[in-house]
Amino acid sequence: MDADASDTLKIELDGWEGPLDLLLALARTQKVDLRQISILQLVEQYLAFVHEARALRLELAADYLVMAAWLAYLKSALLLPRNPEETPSPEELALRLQLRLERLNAMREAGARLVARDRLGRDTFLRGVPEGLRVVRKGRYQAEIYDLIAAYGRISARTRPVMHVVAQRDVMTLEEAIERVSELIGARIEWSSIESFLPEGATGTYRKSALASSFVAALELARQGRVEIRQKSAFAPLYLKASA
Amino acid sequence: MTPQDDLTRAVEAVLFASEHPLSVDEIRAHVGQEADVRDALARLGELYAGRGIELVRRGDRWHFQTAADLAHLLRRDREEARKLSRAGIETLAIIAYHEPVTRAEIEAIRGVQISKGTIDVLMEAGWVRPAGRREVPGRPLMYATTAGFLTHFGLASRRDLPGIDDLKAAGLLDPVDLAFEMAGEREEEAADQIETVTDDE
Amino acid sequence: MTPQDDLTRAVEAVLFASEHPLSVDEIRAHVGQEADVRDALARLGELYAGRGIELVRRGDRWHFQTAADLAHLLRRDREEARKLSRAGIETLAIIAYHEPVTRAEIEAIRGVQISKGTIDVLMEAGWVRPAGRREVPGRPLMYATTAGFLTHFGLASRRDLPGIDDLKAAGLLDPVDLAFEMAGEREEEAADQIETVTDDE
Repeated sequence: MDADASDTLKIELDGWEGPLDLLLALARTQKVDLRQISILQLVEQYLAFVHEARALRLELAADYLVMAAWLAYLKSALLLPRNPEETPSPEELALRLQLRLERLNAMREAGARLVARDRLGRDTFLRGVPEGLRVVRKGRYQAEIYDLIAAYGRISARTRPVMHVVAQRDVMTLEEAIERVSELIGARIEWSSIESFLPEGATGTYRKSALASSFVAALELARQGRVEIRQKSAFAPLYLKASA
Repeated sequence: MTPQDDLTRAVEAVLFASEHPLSVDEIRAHVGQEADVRDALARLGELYAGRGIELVRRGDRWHFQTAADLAHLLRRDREEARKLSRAGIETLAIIAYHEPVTRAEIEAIRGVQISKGTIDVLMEAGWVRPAGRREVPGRPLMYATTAGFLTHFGLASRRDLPGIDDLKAAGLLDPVDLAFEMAGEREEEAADQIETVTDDE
Repeated sequence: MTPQDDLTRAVEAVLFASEHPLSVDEIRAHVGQEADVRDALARLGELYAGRGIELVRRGDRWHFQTAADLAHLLRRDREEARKLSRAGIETLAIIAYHEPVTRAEIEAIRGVQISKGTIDVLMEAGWVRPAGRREVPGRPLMYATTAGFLTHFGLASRRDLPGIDDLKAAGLLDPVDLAFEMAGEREEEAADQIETVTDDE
């Protein structure tokens, strides 16, 4: 199947990466600069190749046949009297084909020169056992107070209603206070200071809460007529006594 | 270049590229059996004397290493100013306003999940500390701010933080473009995590 | 020893110890922010010129490597890294000489579709990276080469790609459409000139 020393190429279908690749190989057999190749001759070469392949009953992929059909059209268009109406003209088509071949050829050669360079790991070598470098970066974080409060404002605006985390606090509710004061008041005959109605040993916030609730409880019981309240002056001690 | 120089170059390259210290015989296997490797090693030793790289003999094997007095250059601690990410500053703000507060509570307030790395960054900065556990199921860790936090932000105490009303008056509660906010979030969370990873570099 | 010599030693040691090529900034991180690293690199370059080890610049990074002419002494028994297919070599060349370039543009030059694996192999080798999208319908991904590509192929920069100036001058890196228009113009110009000449006759 190898032709004589002519320009035909060995039929080796596996070797070609598509019709353009085959065309480039054929063009190179013309042994001229790609800028000077004869497109008409190239078309002949390609068609002859395809013809031979089919004579050998080799399966040709569809794209090779499409290219063959297109080249056959190009050939007739180049040979027949030119129809000026026709665009693009066959000369333009031929030029485009030649430009494509030039570009593929350029990249093929560039690739070959690239991989032939002195390559690291093949021709040149890095140090076999570098000690290695370490940069331990330590962040020194920076933020301004404005950033902080603006961030909080942003969150508050974004997520209202805000979930409030209320720490569990020891309080005396109003209901408890009313119950407690009405219970204790029965046993008191004299005026007794409001503090004496607070649970024994109550301290801190619980005591404050109990005092406030007891005061409100006293007002409520006074409204109901069950308790009397006495105070000498503003902020003076407050005394309670059961209503007569 | 003399043949001697050629041999010196060859021995230099072979030692440089080797993955372990080489004996004279091993070097010969590369540069030629007839070579006067000892002579080449002696020349190399002179060439590198006092330089950043030294030719060293260990037992009967030779190798290059960085000069011992320069070892400190190979590991460097570098302190760099870093801006806190948006996730970081928001988390810090929530801790400051609500402390002590658990991570779940921070997330509930922020409306966005926070990565572990975000709180780590705040602790690394010295502004946040663990502050006991909340006595609820799971006993989650609570966080609070530190004295370093007050110092950095120029606050005498946490009470100096402007309240919600102050923020409102300052226009800091004005509605913002929510879609934009949320889009930014996820990226920053991711960035926080990446930061944490690269810290190890 | 002068301070200059000290710095040169330091840069030498750092480059020597590093596992990868280093940028000037990375070197500064080890030898000091104020250091005139470029000057030290120039001195080192001179010091190592013609030696078995060379200082080389690849992209904006520097490293030591063995001199290329000593390759025969160093080739290892290890099998050579997977050989690139012809499709791989051509695709790499097209990406390197045309970057950034889309898959469709690569295929237009090669005249065949490229299989997904071809670009994957180049990316896996660390020579090719995605480089944004072309703002045309479909927004196809573009590809470009990496710093690792320059390092592996021993190129100081893309300007050192073999023959790139000639290819550029010959218009062989222009797309066919553009080249086609130019060819048309040249012909017209030529025709014009002939006309002019014949006018004079």
